[in-house]
Amino acid sequence: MKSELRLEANYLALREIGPWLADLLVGHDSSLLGSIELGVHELATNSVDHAESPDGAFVLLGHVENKVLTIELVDRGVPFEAAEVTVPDPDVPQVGGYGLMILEQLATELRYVRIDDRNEWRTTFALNPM
Amino acid sequence: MKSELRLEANYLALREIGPWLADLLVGHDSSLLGSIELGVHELATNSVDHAESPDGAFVLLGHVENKVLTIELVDRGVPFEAAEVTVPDPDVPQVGGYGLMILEQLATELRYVRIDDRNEWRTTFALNPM
Amino acid sequence: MKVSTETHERAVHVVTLSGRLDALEAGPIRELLSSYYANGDHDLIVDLREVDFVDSAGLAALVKAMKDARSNGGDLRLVRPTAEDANRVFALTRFDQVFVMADSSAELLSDW
Amino acid sequence: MKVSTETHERAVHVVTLSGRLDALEAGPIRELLSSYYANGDHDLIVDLREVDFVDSAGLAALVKAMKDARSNGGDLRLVRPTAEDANRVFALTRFDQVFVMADSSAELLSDW
Ligand SMILES: Nc1ncnc2c1ncn2[C@@H]1O[C@H](COP(=O)(O)OP(=O)(O)O)[C@@H](O)[C@H]1O
Ligand SMILES: Nc1ncnc2c1ncn2[C@@H]1O[C@H](COP(=O)(O)OP(=O)(O)O)[C@@H](O)[C@H]1O
Repeated sequence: MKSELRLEANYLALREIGPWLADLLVGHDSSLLGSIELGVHELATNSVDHAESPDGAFVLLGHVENKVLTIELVDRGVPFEAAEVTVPDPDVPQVGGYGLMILEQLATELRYVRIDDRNEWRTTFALNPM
Repeated sequence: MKSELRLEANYLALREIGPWLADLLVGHDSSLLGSIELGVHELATNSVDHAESPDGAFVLLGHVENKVLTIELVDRGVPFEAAEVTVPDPDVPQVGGYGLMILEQLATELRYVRIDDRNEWRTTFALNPM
Repeated sequence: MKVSTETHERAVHVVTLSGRLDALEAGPIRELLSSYYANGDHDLIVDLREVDFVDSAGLAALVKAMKDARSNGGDLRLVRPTAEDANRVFALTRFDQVFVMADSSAELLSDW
Repeated sequence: MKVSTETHERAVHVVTLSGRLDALEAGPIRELLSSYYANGDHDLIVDLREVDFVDSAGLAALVKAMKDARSNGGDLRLVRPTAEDANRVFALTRFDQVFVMADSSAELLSDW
């Protein structure tokens, strides 16, 4: 099962992610939907907040195979500089900066590559029943 | 310098203790008066609370010599049973039972004897200037 | 002994939310909470029982408001969401250890 | 997102004493403090700034009232006496570690 969703880079558009994932995962354990939605939502929020894509949009690609959901996010914004990110210290509550930390805990895998003028994020989620 | 004060065994009478001690200690470091008053007050409160003296009274004797104040309290009430007193545990706040603990910290010495039908308490306070 | 008495009234405001507390709502919620602080009131309860989704932006709005409350001698405390999907972000970031949380506003009010 | 708000008023009563808090006064003070509890109010501040003498009976009245307040989800907190003679009994019994104490009721109110 494959699906593509092109979204404008704004917070209202992000609300389409949940229903799109629900469609994509019909037939799979629905109890996983909430945590997958949160993870994909964090990935997409980062594109809205930080990528500054010149076309004001990004694309989500979803793909289910062998009980694994793969999500790719592609935008044409500024590159992501992993070196500049400081992982939050759990003992020091800070106001923001939890998006990637949350996604990393929910996903099986998270990869980022810059290809030409494109940012490509790829993340996978296990769909095994609990 | 010696002085005797006979008091009725009630809480109002205890208020005579402070002025009586102040008289007795004229010429000595007055900064000690507060802690001595507290100590003697605790001793006297115990006679009011626990001694059940048949004559409803007790006597205080004060005596200053060589920079030492000796206070004796005498009543004709029930004997004091030291074995039945449990010293408060500082880590477990309880409501009462702090009188003797307070007096023991303020006084140099505290002795109790039962002679015939009389309880005699003797306690001393150092009058050295700080 | 002379005795005199007086009474100080203190307000605890309870803000009940329902629906999604996500990036879209984080800004307006932050403004609503700040409006209490502008009045000098720094004791707030945010009741999340009927909230069904919280993301890191929604969390950040609550964290910011909680820090502002605490630095003014007050606190912002939470009634836990009933939906697991809304609790997840608190557990993953360990903010469930930072916020004072309970299952009802009555419980929070009686322990305040 | 739907938002609804409400406000709960909470009373903190401040009882200011002056003079001697000794065995003679302990009973009446205990009764005065209990009268608030009978109304369901369990947040009290006893201002001892102008108290010049506290003995173990006066202390016991405060300790009893503090325990009752805490077991009802409230607290009884103290404004420290200015006189050393009145502070002594708190230090000797270590109750200065058990009570929440401050130098003014304003400080206690703002941190409540
Ligand atoms: N898609 C992205 N493009 C560019 N920079 C990003 C992107 N995602 C994250 N970043 C950078 O990584 C940081 C940490 O991201 P995140 O953990 O999601 O926290 P937050 O977005 O709340 O700052 C961001 O502040 C930003 O500097
Ligand atoms: N003068 C006294 N006569 C008889 N019993 C006494 C006397 N003083 C103290 N006691 C006993 O010792 C116990 C501890 O005394 P104290 O430390 O002063 O605490 P409290 O008087 O608050 O109980 C009392 O409860 C009482 O049983």
